[in-house]
Amino acid sequence: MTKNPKLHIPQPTARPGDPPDFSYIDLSEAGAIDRPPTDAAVRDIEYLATGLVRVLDDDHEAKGPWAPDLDPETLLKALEIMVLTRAYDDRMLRIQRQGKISFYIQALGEEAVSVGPGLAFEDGDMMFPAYRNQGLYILRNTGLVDMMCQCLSNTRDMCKGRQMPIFYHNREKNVFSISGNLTTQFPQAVGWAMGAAIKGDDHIAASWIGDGSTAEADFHHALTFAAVYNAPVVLNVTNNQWAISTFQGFAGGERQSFASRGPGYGMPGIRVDGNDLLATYAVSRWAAERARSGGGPTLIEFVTYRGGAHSTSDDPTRYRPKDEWKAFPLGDPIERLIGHLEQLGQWSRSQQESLEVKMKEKVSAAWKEAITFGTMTDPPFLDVELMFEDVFEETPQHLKEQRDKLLAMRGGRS
Amino acid sequence: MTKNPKLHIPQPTARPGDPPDFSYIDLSEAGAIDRPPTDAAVRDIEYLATGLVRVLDDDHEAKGPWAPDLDPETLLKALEIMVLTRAYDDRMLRIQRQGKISFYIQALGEEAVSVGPGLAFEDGDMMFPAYRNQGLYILRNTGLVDMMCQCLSNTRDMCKGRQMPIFYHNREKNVFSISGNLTTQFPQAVGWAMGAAIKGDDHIAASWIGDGSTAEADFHHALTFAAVYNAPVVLNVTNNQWAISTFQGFAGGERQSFASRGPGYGMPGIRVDGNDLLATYAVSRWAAERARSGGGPTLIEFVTYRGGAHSTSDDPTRYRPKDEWKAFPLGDPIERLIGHLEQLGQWSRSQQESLEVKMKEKVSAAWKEAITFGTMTDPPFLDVELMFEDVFEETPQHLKEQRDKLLAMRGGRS
Amino acid sequence: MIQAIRSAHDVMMERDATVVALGQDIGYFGGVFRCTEGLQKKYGEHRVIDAPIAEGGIIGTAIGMGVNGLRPVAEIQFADYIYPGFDQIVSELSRLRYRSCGDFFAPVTIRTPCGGGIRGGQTHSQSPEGIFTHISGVKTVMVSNPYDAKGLLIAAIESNDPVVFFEPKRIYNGPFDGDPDKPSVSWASHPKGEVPEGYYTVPLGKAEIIEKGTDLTIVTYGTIVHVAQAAAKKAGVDAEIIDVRTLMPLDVETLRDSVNKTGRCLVAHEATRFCGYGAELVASVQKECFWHLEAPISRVTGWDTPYPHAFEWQYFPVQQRLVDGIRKVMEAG
Amino acid sequence: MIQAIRSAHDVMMERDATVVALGQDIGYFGGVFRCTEGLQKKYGEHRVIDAPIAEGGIIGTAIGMGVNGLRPVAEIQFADYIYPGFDQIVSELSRLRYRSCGDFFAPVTIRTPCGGGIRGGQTHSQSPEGIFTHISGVKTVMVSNPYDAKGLLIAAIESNDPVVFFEPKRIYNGPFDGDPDKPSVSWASHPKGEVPEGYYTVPLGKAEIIEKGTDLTIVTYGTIVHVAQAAAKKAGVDAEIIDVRTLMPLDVETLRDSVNKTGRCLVAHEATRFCGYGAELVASVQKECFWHLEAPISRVTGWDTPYPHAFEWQYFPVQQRLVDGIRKVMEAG
Ligand SMILES: Cc1ncc(C[n+]2csc(CCOP(=O)(O)OP(=O)(O)O)c2C)c(N)n1
Ligand SMILES: Cc1ncc(C[n+]2csc(CCOP(=O)(O)OP(=O)(O)O)c2C)c(N)n1
Ligand SMILES: [Mg+2]
Ligand SMILES: [Mg+2]
Repeated sequence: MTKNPKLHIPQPTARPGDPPDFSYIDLSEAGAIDRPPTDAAVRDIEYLATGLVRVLDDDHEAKGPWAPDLDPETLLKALEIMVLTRAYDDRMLRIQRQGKISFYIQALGEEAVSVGPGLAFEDGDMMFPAYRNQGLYILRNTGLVDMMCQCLSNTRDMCKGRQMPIFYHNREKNVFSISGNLTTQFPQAVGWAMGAAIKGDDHIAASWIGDGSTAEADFHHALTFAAVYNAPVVLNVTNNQWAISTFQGFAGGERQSFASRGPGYGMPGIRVDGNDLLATYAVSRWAAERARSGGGPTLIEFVTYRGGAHSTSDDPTRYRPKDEWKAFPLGDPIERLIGHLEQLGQWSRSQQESLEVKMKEKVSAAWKEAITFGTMTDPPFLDVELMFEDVFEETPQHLKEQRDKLLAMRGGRS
Repeated sequence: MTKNPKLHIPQPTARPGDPPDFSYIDLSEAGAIDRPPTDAAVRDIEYLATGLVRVLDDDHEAKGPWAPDLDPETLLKALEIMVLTRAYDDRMLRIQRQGKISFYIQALGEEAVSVGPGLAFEDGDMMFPAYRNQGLYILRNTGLVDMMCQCLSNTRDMCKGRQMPIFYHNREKNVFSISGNLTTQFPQAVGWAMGAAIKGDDHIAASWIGDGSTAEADFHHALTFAAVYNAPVVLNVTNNQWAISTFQGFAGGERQSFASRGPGYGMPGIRVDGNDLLATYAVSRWAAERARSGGGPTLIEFVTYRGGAHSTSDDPTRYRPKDEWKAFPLGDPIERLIGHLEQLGQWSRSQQESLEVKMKEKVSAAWKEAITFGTMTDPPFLDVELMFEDVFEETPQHLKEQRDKLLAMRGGRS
Repeated sequence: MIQAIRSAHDVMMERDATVVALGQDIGYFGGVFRCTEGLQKKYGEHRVIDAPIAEGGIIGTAIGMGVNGLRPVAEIQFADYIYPGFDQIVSELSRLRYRSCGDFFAPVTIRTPCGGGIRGGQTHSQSPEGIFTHISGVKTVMVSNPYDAKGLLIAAIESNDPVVFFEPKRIYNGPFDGDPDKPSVSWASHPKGEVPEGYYTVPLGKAEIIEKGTDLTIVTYGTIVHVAQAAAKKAGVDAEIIDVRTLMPLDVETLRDSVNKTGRCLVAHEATRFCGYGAELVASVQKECFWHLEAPISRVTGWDTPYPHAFEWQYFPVQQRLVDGIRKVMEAG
Repeated sequence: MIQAIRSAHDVMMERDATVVALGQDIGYFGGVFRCTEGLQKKYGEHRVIDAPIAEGGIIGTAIGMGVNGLRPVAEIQFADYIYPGFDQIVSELSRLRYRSCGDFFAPVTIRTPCGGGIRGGQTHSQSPEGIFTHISGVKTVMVSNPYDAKGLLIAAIESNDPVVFFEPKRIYNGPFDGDPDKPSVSWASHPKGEVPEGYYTVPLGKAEIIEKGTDLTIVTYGTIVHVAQAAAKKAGVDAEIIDVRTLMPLDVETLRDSVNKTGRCLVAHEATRFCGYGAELVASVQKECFWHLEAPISRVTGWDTPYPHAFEWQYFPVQQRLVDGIRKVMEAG
């Protein structure tokens, strides 16, 4: 602590050219953190906010009280979804580089933050994801073709060309529409959960935001309302160490874990290894049970690392070491789950290879199908009239007139 | 904890007709809470956020490590300011009831939350008060006449008739302009403190908001920015148990102390007896020292009770027991300080009586002077042209035209 | 008007179990203007919900409730305090249907008292309707009387579109003709003060011709409707007075027909002038009626300053200013 | 234009030690549009400050800094993300001088990239200037070229009034004439692309006549200035084109003189139409120039929908729409 009250400017431990340094991340041994009953009092479980819940140890064994009771089929399903997510990301990234879509955001390295929690909820529970939770859509059976068509703004686009790539939604499967405005989904999830409680049904809600997004007002709104009304909601913070160019210290992460905000507001906060599928599942399951049984909200911090650029508009080599991800102490979530399945005798490298090939083929097949519905440059194109629909339930007169004006200028319906 | 995830609605312990019940307030014995060094690490002093720092015990003796080193003259000065504040409030309240001012807000029962902290700061430190901190203006020598003229919107009004009563400011004495919009001053104080750090000077800032106001976004902005930049600022929450008709549970106070938010963000949180002048001073002094020496921000929760109505527009008998204040376990801050001074042999009831008479006379004299500058109904009146000034530094053309139009309609300059 | 608003809640909460109300002090206390008095007792704490003092949180959670099939009616205690909820209104509430192609939407009604005339100073007197009417995806209403207030509020609650619903607090307890020196009158004697007990609606998107006339058209809404009526009388003109009621979408037809007939138009509102809603009224009318206009369209509005406590009646578009405005429009050309 | 904006910062930070910049990613990284590149290196981390992702916190703390004698220049990464800071802008920044009679004020400049044309969809394309121009107490600027950008930004930073400063991101790297199919051009060949190195100002509150003409007046600002120039050429009219530059306060005189001369007026902007800034332009011009108008004033604007990703060029007021607008104004009457 400096003796001069000069402005403190948070400093990441490494900049381009420096060796990566993750010494600032407090680790716990796998299995070391107690698992309290889901109805434990908040004051008795504050240790969860600063420890790091981990299940998989360095030998890929599941350890300790948080080790979930997941059968191998479920683990294999989780692996498949994570591999598919990565294959999808990889392909879409290349497609963006080829100029066929305008923008893309990958989830590289964070797959377990969508898939583990996703498995912990029930179908009727409502998910309010952030833009890096494509894994949730995939887990909940959103067709790859549909997702690609969204990114293409083509004639099968669920958003009818209105949204930038990756702003998916899936009403049928209870995955909310992604917003470009950070953190807005957080209080909405709380409101949805309050609504479930008002209606007296058993469903709960969950939402995800990033470390940087915790600074927005809606983080506070969400935690306050969730605490006041004891809303059945699970609030997730994906701490992938970086916002765009600013590291998590610029959201306050230098001083306290993000999970610690929970106890400050009167709800449990749990810090968890975000790259350990078993841990992300186990902690989410705990929070879901707590919420569903009337125990109220939980704040979960997933410690992970953003393996790629922020988005296709970003160049991370300008602000962080190129090889930082490789040095990240919590590794790669897919590799760790493979290791565990191998250790269980349920999986082999060759099975993994063929899974990857299969997932790539699945993605390729989807892409082939998707472009038959048009691309930004190739027909068929979306009907321009769609621009004027859904502003309101019924299109008012002035929008009809604007539509007609546009159509007239273009020489009739497009 | 209910087993059914129905919406929890916070319930105050007593409604009109019920006996007051303050059993929900956790008390500590006077002197019981340790006083750590001002450079203590946040994690080592989390106990400050849930305990209650108290100095004066039931026998009015100063106890324990937080007992401040204040000489009797200072204590007497504090008493005088508190008595004067109450006399001022009392008079202005009556004046409002007579229809001579449009609105008023009293600080009854919370005087020590302005005066104790106020004494802990230096003249060059900047105060960002809420609307119930008139004690700060009085402590910093804002003339009563000036304050009354503000409430009267008369020709000597520092606000030139633009503001409702009680929205004072005092540039010279470094007390900021009060806003009608709750909590906005909190991040402004942080910014001011950041500015001091940037400029490299030694000044610090302090701000006050109410328990209800902690729910606003700006509470979160303030804590986040203060934590990130380690800003030299003291952030005060006056928990007087009530917002307007909603008790502190509607801001989250049922689950956690407001002070506990501090550690959640990575700064000390201190819960303090807000009606114990010695304690409010001591804790503020600690936080001021910490900030000034580079230790960064502190969040302080003053536990007190709103003795009167929210404002002259409010009728608290509709939502809380009439006699609640009498039952408040932390008593009346003025009575407690008198008790202490008596116990020190520095003060007597008769001295107190004559002080009260003197303060009342001071207020009366000020009122007589104030109304010579006009009232809402009696001349002299403010010049209506003032309405168009200070929107910008220089009045732009369109405002000049609007002014001239108004003047022309009224038959020339008023 | 307070009873009318309360009754709209009551009728809708009775008819539709998904209607819930939330806001600061609206529950146990019944609202600082008492618009929800008695409702919590009748419908319970889960349907009439006291909220934390966080307008952004109120709107954000209301959206979530709306997505979950409820019909939230959120009260913002004063329109001056709606800004902390602005992002959720603009970026989320107004855009959700569009961005999800109707798969998700939140039928939230946001009620808020607006306008001056109660010595509220600059933070209890604002009329910010003009910043909502510019936002695509949200409807905006301002009411001028109890009958409309109830009918429009029911229509707003029933609408699957979000509605920002402004209630001029100056006329909560009676019409106000713009003369602050006159004793206040109650709604009892006003034709629109009578409010049927049960369910009825006044459709969104329809202006009302309050008075038929031929000399000029006065286009206004909210409190100023009453001021305009008094001013027209005082000025001795046969004015056609239009109460816009729903500001967005605007009922252009009613305006056009009237101004094409009268050839003269005065636009009046309480909000500040520059870039206010009146600007759109002028722009729309001049577009539709240019060839019929015999004089420039004139605006009488609040000045482009904050609403000052002491100069409330110099700020407010009082009768005399309307009279002057009418004369100007009548004398031109 | 990026270099011009950076240079304005550089010049002012050099001249005045109280000038500080803050915003998301503006420090080490130099801004997502690189407008502050190199400045942190030159002026240090205490003067070019990376900020948390909290627009409300950025504005709120900037106000505090301003009150403490600094001159903060706050960047909001996209204008679409300014709404979480709206309350601090409207209720505080714009009102502080007034409510304290000048005893306190905060000379904050808020820079923010606006407008579409970069496939940003509805959350990276908005032009919300019309909601700021309605707020009393804050000045609003939108720039159309590098020379003005630097001169106006310096004037804004020097001003003791708060300024919201819009930078159309579509023209950061070169003028854009509204034809998305043409290859993009750089500022190098544009007369206003040349930017003097040192200190100079372009005064706030003054519009500029970009092209002299007699047939009609086109009043516009931002990106559309360039589209209007191309469209006028294409339409073969001798248009007088006015770049408003400072939207509030508006330079009414320049508009009045021009329209009184030409008798015809087209208003154009990229923002949505209803209750947009163009409405005020129409209202002001019709008031000032009514007796000289030979045709209704017409508006060409973005449609009243969110900005759609796929239909960007159907939404944007492209050349053809301006040409049609010009013809309409020319043919009427
Ligand atoms: C309100 C708002 N402000 C700023 C942005 C621009 N922005 C988009 S993503 C981003 C960084 C978010 O970081 P984080 O929350 O950590 O999520 P991550 O990208 O790491 O998943 C920023 C600043 C935005 N989209 N919305
Ligand atoms: C942004 C905003 N929302 C609502 C209000 C209306 N309001 C004024 S005071 C108040 C209660 C504040 O309670 P608290 O913060 O506990 O302060 P106290 O009055 O107890 O001192 C409310 C809701 C306001 N002034 N500003
Ligand atoms: Mg991140
Ligand atoms: Mg309170």
